[in-house]
Amino acid sequence: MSAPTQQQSSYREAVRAGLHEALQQDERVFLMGEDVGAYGGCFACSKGLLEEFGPERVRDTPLSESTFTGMGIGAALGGMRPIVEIMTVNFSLLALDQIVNNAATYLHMSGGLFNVPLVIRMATGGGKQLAAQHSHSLEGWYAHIPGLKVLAPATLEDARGMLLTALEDPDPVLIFEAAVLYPMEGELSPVISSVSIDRANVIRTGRDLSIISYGASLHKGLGAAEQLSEEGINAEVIDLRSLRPLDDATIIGSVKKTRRAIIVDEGWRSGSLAAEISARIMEQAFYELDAPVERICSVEVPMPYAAHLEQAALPQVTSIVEAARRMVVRNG
Amino acid sequence: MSAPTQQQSSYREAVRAGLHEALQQDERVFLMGEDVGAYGGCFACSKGLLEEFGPERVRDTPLSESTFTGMGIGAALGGMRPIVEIMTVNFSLLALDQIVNNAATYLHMSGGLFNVPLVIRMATGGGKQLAAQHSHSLEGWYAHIPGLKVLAPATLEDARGMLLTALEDPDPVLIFEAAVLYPMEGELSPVISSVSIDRANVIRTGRDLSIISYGASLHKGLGAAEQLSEEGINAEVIDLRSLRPLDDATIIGSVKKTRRAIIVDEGWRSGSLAAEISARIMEQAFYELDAPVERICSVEVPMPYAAHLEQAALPQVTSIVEAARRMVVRNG
Amino acid sequence: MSDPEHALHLFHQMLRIRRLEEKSAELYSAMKIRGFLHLYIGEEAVAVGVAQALAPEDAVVATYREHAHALVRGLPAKSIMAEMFGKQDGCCRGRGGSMHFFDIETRLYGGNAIVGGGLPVAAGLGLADKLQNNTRLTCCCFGEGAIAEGEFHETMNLAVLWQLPVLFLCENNLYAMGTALERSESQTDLTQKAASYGMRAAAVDGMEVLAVEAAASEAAHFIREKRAPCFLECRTYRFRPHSMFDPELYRSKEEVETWKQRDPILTFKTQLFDKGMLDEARLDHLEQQVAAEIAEAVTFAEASPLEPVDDLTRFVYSERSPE
Amino acid sequence: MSDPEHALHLFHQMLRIRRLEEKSAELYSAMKIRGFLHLYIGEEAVAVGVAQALAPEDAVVATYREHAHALVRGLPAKSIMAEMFGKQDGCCRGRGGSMHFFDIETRLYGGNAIVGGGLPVAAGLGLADKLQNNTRLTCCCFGEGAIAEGEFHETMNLAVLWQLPVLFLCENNLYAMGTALERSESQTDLTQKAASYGMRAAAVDGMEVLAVEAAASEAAHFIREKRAPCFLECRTYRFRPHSMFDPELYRSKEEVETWKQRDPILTFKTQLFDKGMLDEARLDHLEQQVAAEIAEAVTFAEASPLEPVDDLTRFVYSERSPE
Ligand SMILES: Cc1ncc(C[n+]2csc(CCOP(=O)(O)OP(=O)(O)O)c2C)c(N)n1
Ligand SMILES: Cc1ncc(C[n+]2csc(CCOP(=O)(O)OP(=O)(O)O)c2C)c(N)n1
Ligand SMILES: [Mg+2]
Ligand SMILES: [Mg+2]
Repeated sequence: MSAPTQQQSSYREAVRAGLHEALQQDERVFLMGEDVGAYGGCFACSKGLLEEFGPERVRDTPLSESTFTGMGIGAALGGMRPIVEIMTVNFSLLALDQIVNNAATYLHMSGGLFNVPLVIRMATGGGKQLAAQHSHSLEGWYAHIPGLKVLAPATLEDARGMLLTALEDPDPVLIFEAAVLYPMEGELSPVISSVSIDRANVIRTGRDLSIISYGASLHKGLGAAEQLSEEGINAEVIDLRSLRPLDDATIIGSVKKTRRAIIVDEGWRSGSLAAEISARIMEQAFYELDAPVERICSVEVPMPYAAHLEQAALPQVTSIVEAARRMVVRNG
Repeated sequence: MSAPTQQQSSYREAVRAGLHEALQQDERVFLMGEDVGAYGGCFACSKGLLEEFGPERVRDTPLSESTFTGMGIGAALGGMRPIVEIMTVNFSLLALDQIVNNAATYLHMSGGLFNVPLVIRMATGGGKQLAAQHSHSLEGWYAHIPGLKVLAPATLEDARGMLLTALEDPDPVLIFEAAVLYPMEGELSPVISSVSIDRANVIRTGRDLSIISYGASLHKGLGAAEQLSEEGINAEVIDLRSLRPLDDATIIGSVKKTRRAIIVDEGWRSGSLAAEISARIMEQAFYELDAPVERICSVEVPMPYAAHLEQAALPQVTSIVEAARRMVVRNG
Repeated sequence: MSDPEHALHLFHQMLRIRRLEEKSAELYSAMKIRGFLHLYIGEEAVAVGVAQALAPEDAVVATYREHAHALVRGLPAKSIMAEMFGKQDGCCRGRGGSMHFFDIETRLYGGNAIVGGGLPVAAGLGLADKLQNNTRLTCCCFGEGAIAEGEFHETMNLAVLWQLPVLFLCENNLYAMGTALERSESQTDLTQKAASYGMRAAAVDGMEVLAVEAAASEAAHFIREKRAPCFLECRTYRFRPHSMFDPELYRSKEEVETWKQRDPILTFKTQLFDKGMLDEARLDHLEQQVAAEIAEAVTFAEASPLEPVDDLTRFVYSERSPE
Repeated sequence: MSDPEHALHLFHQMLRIRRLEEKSAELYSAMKIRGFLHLYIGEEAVAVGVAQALAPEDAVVATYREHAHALVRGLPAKSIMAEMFGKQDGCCRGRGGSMHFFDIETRLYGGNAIVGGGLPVAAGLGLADKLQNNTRLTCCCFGEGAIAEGEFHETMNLAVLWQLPVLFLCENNLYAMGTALERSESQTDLTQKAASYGMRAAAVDGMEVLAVEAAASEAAHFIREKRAPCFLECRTYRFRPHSMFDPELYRSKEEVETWKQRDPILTFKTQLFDKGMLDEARLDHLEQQVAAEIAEAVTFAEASPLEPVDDLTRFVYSERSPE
């Protein structure tokens, strides 16, 4: 009888609930970024928070990505628990020096003296016809950097809880919210708490192949699994949740069982996170594979504006389904 | 009787010879970056060029990576053939927005109207005890970006010729010079010309396994092959040369022949270029493999200063040799 | 305003922008235009005034709020509309959309949607002109929000240090999305900021097309004469939300209404009427002319085919061989 | 210079820095120290003067040229030397090296080797202090070369806008590697640059330890009183190459020699002798004391073990649980 207590929410509201809880829980937490305050957040994730917590704790910044991100590092070193919001991953390129050369290195360079408990949130991904400067999925890049943790909530529970998890972490954590998911509706537990990020989630169990994904693409993987089940192909679907570290145990465990894997990742194919996962499967489950691992990624073009071109560039349910059929037929 | 005409040179001198030739060949070419002029280049690659070509064509810039890189884009659009030097890849993070959001997108966003004939050179890699903010190998990151071409000269001939090739290209080309290679001595042809970048080079042929590498790591791969040959293991060694696009034909051709591959890449393992190559081998040569592909990459730590720690973090000949032995023994 | 023909030309240009944008908003609601759409409504005097100071061979680097600049520089409304429809006959074959117009003929180098991202590019175009001894200039448009970015600082310094022929046109509409100028800058007199680099700097009422024209002409003259950069701040206001997604929580309706009293088109119309340069009949005629132009653009955009999906991967790298 | 004890203290501190660095250069040639080594020789009056204005609880964010700041703030020479030797007893267990000293006790937050990279971090420390109502300040050291970086601009603006208690200490030694100030800045009066953000700004002769002390104290007093930032430019010169690799093609021997006439240690020594505060015997004693300290540091560094290779991957992520 716990179902009735679940509440209806959007992914956006889940993010907002996490922010609200974080600000309420800990005096040291503050939110800083462009238009997080008076505007209510460029994706409306922080609407109302300025009014409730005031301008000291919900800080609108000028357009200065490098500096306000670096200030998050400094504030974290100085005893605070800052949440820095960068509107989208595209603009984070302006702050990359601070993230890679400072946030990720301080602990190691200092021989363990200074940790940086900083949380950076940003929206990622395409699908909204925002063209070549607003549609990148670069979270895979960040997952390359030792010293960072990289989270990608694909569910409402994670959208809310991962922020709290990140704030408990002594080291820098980046959270990538998929922009297309903000309007997604679903159920949310009334108990607000951090979530364990130790394990990837097997969202759907299956025996014929493993569809490994995260973020917005996960939902395409689920759609494909649904369609495949009608054809008698039984796909397991894994939500990675954490992109760094990756949960090898869950990934490899699943692939050893199903003997086939498709990785769905909105990043461009070459040098994608999907490549990393494919390489790990190669290294850890080569002898158990019945077919080569496939990757469904974005086509390697700067994202075009026109809807038909953009959709052609992004991973789609049909391409996942086709890849799955190919794999299963060939080695069935 | 062509050997006597070869001339002795260092990798550094080869780079300088390329720059000299480029400036001499084409009025539109100019070199721009920090300390390329009066200082002679932070790695002395442009020594004497200011004196010969004057301050208009050998332009010292202030410490403004983002802007002088973006100015390279603008100057290329305006009819020039700029060579932008960023001292090292570590500082290129400050210019990443211009490279990824502008240089790589202009042609596509504009529907083919505006190409950006820009060359950006930078030094990369560790091994000089320069610690966590000066030792990254991020060329693999750049190889992820459609719209860019990414070159990594490992030989004297390429160090000189690739610059000229890049200048002939209508699109942005990034050249990564391995900092540890600058003092490397060797022979250089007296004929200065661009080099084809269509193919990776099989530097050494072999039948037992393929060692695939580029840049500074290539020389470790060659060292390992040497050692392995004494043990009767016959390794093929491939110099990738171009990291984007990758020459799949040469890579896959070699692996189909040797049925085993080790990729050596100084980038951090997770999300490395090595992962991409492993994934491609998985996709294109799975059924020909006798053993899972192995990766020898940098240990996932910000680079430590102390020599023994740094060397432990970097790929080494011994680890390549051990991996090769494992592979060949297991599946010999 | 001694020349009636020229005055009417200015009026006509502003009207074209206004009507094109009103139509765009409508088409956005009708889901013909998608993605982000940033309207220039209220700021028309800036683009029109500045354009008068530019020569055909000059270049423009603009932001995502660039419809007006594109139109007034001569990019056909058809081309613009088809681009926003994502069609093959759009100026960028549908790949750019509202934020990324490009054009070779009018030397429009974007449509840049990274705030501040166009400044270094414009300085580079200026450098190319300088190195080639061209006498043309580059006009670089950006909002006052861009001034907080590091690239503004780096570019100002280099433009003065290297004496680059660039007109830095700051379209100060007082807000960067929801952030008011005084909440983002410790020094809100932007001309003083520019002047601190040794850049010649001036500010002008951006709601007065004649004032903008005069100031821009003076700046352009200076740049051409001295082969040195100039900063021009146009003080203006956007009447519409930042983009089509903005709930406008950060400013009051009253504030917007007050500014609307200064509508650059209405006030200029009144002046023209007062001076007898315009009457209802001529206005009607102009409106019809503009309406026809835009209707034609919409028809054209509707009729234009989509780029074939097979061509998705074109223009990642150049097709032509290096010249 | 009324207090002889204090004057001698200043002298002693400068001497410690000078001798430590001379020794470091020697050890670099002997290949005991590797990587980059940037010496502060010639600039000692800056670090020593400024340190007098700082309280123990204040923080320092410095550059790769930070030996002097670390030493004068209280990081033991042993710890510094062992770090440069890459040994386990170094302040960062050998992971940082010459460019990256860190220390909890003296609140030294690097040792940052990205030019300009420390400025936002320092502003963030200031923000943390402000939000926690601490009365301490953060001293942020950077070379004049950093002023061209976008982060300088962004940080100046935010520090003033948010009134952060940070002392921005610009160590202007006239060169950024081989680039002379006038070849990199359109405005070479750096105080004017800082002032353009509404920041209180002053410049001082960085070769005069007493002048630096006075100016820094005034600045620190202002920051503590007003809880607002301050910019202090110390005009100085480095006598040595930029790093151990620099062939110094960009400046003349004569220029260097002229500046050496103003050696902050020699001139201060002369003053002390003139005032009768120092004589050969005391000087000898001081030199011996410093020599002993440094010899001990070298012995310590030599004897210190290497960090075990098995510990390579420690400190990528924290080991302690979140408090
Ligand atoms: C680097 C970067 N950061 C953030 C954004 C998101 N963004 C788009 S427009 C805008 C406001 C810019 O304001 P302003 O420069 O004043 O121009 P205006 O829109 O008022 O014309 C912001 C924050 C962006 N596009 N680029
Ligand atoms: C972002 C960045 N660009 C370039 C470098 C290479 N570099 C190291 S020190 C230096 C000169 C800095 O000069 P300045 O700030 O005046 O400090 P100084 O060395 O004179 O103390 C340069 C260019 C760097 N470390 N970081
Ligand atoms: Mg604005
Ligand atoms: Mg300097």
